[in-house]
Amino acid sequence: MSYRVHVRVVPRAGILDPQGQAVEHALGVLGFAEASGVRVGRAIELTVAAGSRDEAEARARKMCDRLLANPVTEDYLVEVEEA
Amino acid sequence: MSYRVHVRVVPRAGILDPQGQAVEHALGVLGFAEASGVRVGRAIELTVAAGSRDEAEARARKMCDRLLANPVTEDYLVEVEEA
Amino acid sequence: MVRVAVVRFPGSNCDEDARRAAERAGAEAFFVWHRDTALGGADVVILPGGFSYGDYLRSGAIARFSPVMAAVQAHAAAGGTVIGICNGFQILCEAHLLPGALMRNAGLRFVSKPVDVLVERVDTPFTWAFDRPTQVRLPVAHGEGRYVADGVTLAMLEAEGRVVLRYARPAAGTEPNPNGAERDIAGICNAERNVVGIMPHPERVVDPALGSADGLLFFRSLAAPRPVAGGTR
Amino acid sequence: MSQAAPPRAPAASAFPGERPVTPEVVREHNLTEGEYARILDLLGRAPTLTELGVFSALWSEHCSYKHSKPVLRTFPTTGPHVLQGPGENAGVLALRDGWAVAFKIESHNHPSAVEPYQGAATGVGGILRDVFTMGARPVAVLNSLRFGPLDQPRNRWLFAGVVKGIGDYGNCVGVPTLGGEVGFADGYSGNPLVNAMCVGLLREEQLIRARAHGVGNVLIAVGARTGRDGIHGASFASEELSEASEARRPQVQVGDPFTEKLLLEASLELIHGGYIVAIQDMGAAGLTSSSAEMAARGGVGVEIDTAKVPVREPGMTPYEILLSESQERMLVVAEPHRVDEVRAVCEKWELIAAPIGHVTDDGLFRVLHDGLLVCAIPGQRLVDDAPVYHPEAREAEAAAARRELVPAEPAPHDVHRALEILLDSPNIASKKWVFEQYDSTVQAATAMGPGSEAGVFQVPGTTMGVAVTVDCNARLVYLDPYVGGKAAVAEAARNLACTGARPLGITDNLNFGNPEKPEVFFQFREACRGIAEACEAFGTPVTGGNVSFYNESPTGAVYPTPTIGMVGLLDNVQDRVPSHFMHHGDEIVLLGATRGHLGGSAYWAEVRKCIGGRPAPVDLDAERRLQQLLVAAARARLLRSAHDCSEGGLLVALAESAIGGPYAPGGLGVRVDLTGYAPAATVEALLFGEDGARAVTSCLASNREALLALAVEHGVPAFVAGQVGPRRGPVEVRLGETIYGWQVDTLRRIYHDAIPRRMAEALADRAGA
Ligand SMILES: Nc1ncnc2c1ncn2[C@@H]1O[C@H](COP(=O)(O)OP(=O)(O)O)[C@@H](O)[C@H]1O
Ligand SMILES: [Mg+2]
Repeated sequence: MSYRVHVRVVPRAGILDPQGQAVEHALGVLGFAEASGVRVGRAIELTVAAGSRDEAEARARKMCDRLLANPVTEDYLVEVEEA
Repeated sequence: MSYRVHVRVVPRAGILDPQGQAVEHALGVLGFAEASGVRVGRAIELTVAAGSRDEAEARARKMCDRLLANPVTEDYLVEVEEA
Repeated sequence: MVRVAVVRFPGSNCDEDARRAAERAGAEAFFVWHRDTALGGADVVILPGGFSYGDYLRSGAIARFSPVMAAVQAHAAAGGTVIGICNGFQILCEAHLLPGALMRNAGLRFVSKPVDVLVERVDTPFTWAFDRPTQVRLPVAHGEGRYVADGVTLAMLEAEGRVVLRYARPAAGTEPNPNGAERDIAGICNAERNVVGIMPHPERVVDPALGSADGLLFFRSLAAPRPVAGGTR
Repeated sequence: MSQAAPPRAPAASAFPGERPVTPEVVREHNLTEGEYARILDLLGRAPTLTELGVFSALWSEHCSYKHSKPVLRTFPTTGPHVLQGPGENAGVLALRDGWAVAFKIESHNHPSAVEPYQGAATGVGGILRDVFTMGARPVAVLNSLRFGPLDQPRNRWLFAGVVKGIGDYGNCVGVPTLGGEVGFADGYSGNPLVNAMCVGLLREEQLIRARAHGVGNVLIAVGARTGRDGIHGASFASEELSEASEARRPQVQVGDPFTEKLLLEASLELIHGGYIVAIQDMGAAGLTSSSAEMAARGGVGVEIDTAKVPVREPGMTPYEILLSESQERMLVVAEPHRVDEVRAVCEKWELIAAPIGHVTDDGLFRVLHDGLLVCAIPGQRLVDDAPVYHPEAREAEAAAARRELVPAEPAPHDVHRALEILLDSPNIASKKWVFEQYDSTVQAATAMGPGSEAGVFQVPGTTMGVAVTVDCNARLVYLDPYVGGKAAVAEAARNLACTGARPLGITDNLNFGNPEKPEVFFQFREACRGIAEACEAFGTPVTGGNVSFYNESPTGAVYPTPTIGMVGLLDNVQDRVPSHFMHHGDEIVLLGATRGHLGGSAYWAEVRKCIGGRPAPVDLDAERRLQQLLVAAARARLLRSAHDCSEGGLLVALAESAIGGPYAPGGLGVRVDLTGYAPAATVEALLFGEDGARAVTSCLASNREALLALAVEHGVPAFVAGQVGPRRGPVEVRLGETIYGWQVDTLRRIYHDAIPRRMAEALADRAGA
């Protein structure tokens, strides 16, 4: 079986996110006053061959811990869907 | 009402994604042979004040069209959750 | 003669500059390929600047797993000197040989310019040729140089005197903190003081004929024997 | 073209599923009926779609120079120091002691208009490859940019994206940006210009040429896989939309500077190690032009199997593989017994190397796909028999009329304000916002970086310095193409000479509108005439360049912009002369004669809102004498600073000299008395006129007499105007009884804030685009 995995890596709360601030400011300038609390991170999509959905998720988390996210500054979130 | 919106912006299919290639290669080296089709993009989280879930999504899409995504090279995906 | 190994990762682009600077300072310098597993009997290892693996994902995140890094870890663990410059500093943080992380510049743009930095600690192998804390002007050229760490780590770095290089305070005629680094940190060392990482590029200013040799003492430090305790501190 | 009966090319078959070649399809490929007839004659049969694609690529303006060739032939291209003139990937000039420079400029205007970041980034990638395929290591890049005014969000977005694209690419590869220029004018709003120049160093014996030879030698594709990037969209524009056609939509080319860096190191290792006989970048028209041109230059044929080309996407047709413009790819020719060594070198640098064909003796450009012959064209004629046109050239009345214009409203005579307006104009203001995004010190050889008259780098291990600049005042070319062309070469040479460097040669990027319009072709022909004369006079041959036509948009054609990239030599890099005043108390000496030509000046344009008048005539003899004086004075170490006097005139040159370099701890004051300097000229003309052949210099008081004597020797007028004042002091200019005064740090702030102030909201600008 293979699964499509969506990983979101975002700067940990409390860590300055100048990119998020800049985007929020720009949205304001463009008249999107309703937008707030903007954070900008990375989105990573990948296909994972695994025996089960849980296994796919477990492997993806391993990938995040080892490479995809920086434990010092970032949090991550993994979503799995049947490919 | 306010909603937490998750936006994923990824390079459009067919468009070269050097970053995705590099990450896929690195995952292979780290023994994650089961990973393939890696694409790397941006994840943007924001809170949107809106009257309804649909309105929040509609506004978020406008933000993507105007600012968050590059219409020439990127596709985006919007998810809305109650904040 | 002190033997200096300069590690070449795919995408390194200050490797040659670092090698030349080390030789100018009187060391014997040579390259080590990222796939090598030994350091050729080096006394000092330099991880040079550049864009290892394109700096894709995060600066240094992929290079950290290169085969040679096991040897670098071992060298550091055995007390050997390891220097990271710019991308090298980023790799050392990703490899957890140094605490904290280097994040996107606060200005969100790549910044290439000379900055004024204070060499605050002269008790590291990369700075002991300065006999006292000294302000120098060094080029920076990076997009991800904003040093970040949690409060506890920052307090520890300060308490243990591990902030080796600090951007000068804003003042007329000085070029200050270019990237929003916390506490104006431009370079740090580990608790044992044998692993040092800095963002600026001393290897680019070692030739008076080109206008400045402000960077030469860093490499003289590497080439010179460790001063006797109680000496230049 | 030859009158001989056309050799009948062997029959080639259509690729399964391929559209038949109809007159409509021919038109979609931008081939005229005449050109198609030429193809029929050349083949002696109808072409396959694949062949049609090959012709349309190689006979495009970009590859064939069909409108510009006859004019380009008038350029001087020879000289004792020319190792390689036009016709190769880059020109090569000898320096000294066996060292040589390879350099070339290239435009990426249209891609940058669609996708500024990737368009500019891939432009840098292409020009780097042109240089390292000559066997030279790239040691400097420059860029010349033009946009519409910064008060429009779209222009700000293009400007920000282009600069970031150039920076991210060059920074990653590790080549310092040593200079460039940026200009802003209405004419560029619909059509920005992005020209990138690269300079490389090599030992003379390392020079390699892109000529396939040796029947049986192997063609090897090295580097990135081939995708559908940038394939000529026309070929399926009229296909009814199906999933298949949608999947074949041409894609924006994306640059991968990391792969470029590996390709650079691998290519130099292959060349210097003697593993290969030829190498060429798969740039415009990709595999087609690289293979066809290498074959034609070598007078041989080639056979390629497109099924062997590593691809990024499944189901690519020979047509797509031949015409793809995927970046970071090289075509290498090697002797059969060296293929494994080539593979090994590429493997070390983590690059793919795939044999895809070989050199043949039948002179044919032959393409198979899994054994099916889809293309068979007489190679030499494919390249050499491209059509050549001699378009009509006629100046538009409106253009001639512009030269008669003078400012409408009366002169404000507010000199004080006028200088501030000029320093705040993005055309003149500091470009720090731009060049701080470019690594200018990597490779540790930078002696003078951006923010100086020209970039200067040291040749490693020698005392030599090489100076580089790009320049073009397009407003002058717009008003008088012939004079403007001369002026562009003169300014570039002056910029180099100010640093102490002797000009050696140029590369040019000719950015014009549609050459089929007589008024545009007139601009082109006349500008080239001016460039040729100036190069002749200065002994600086044209070693190569690039022509970019059709720079038009609904808002009209761009200003004719023949950008001049020039390279010069300093025998001793330590003789280089700074561009700004250095020391309080130094004497300020004005070199050259001021007559006060205001036609086409920045003052008229920015302050008096008049783009018109006759540009100052260019006195090539006076220019040459000034250049020689500056070089001699630098050698004798008589100068403390030298600043070219061009846009904005004398007052702006004085102000820029006082404001100081981008990282000076503040400006220096100035006290000058210009009474009796140019009595014939009005105040405006004296302070803001843009006569050429002038420089603002400073010297140690004790060197003044020696400098003046040297000036006399060279027949260059010199005027001792006053002294450099204290740090952060006042700038005072006396004219008879009047004294004009400013605070230098006020001027410095205006000069440095002009662009950042306008770019403050850059991020939001995409939306306005
Ligand atoms: N696009 C650019 N990239 C790098 N440097 C630039 C760019 N534009 C301008 N500069 C630098 O800014 C300085 C001023 O440019 P310019 O006004 O064109 O000088 P000049 O008129 O003497 O040619 C020069 O040192 C030039 O190299
Ligand atoms: Mg200029």
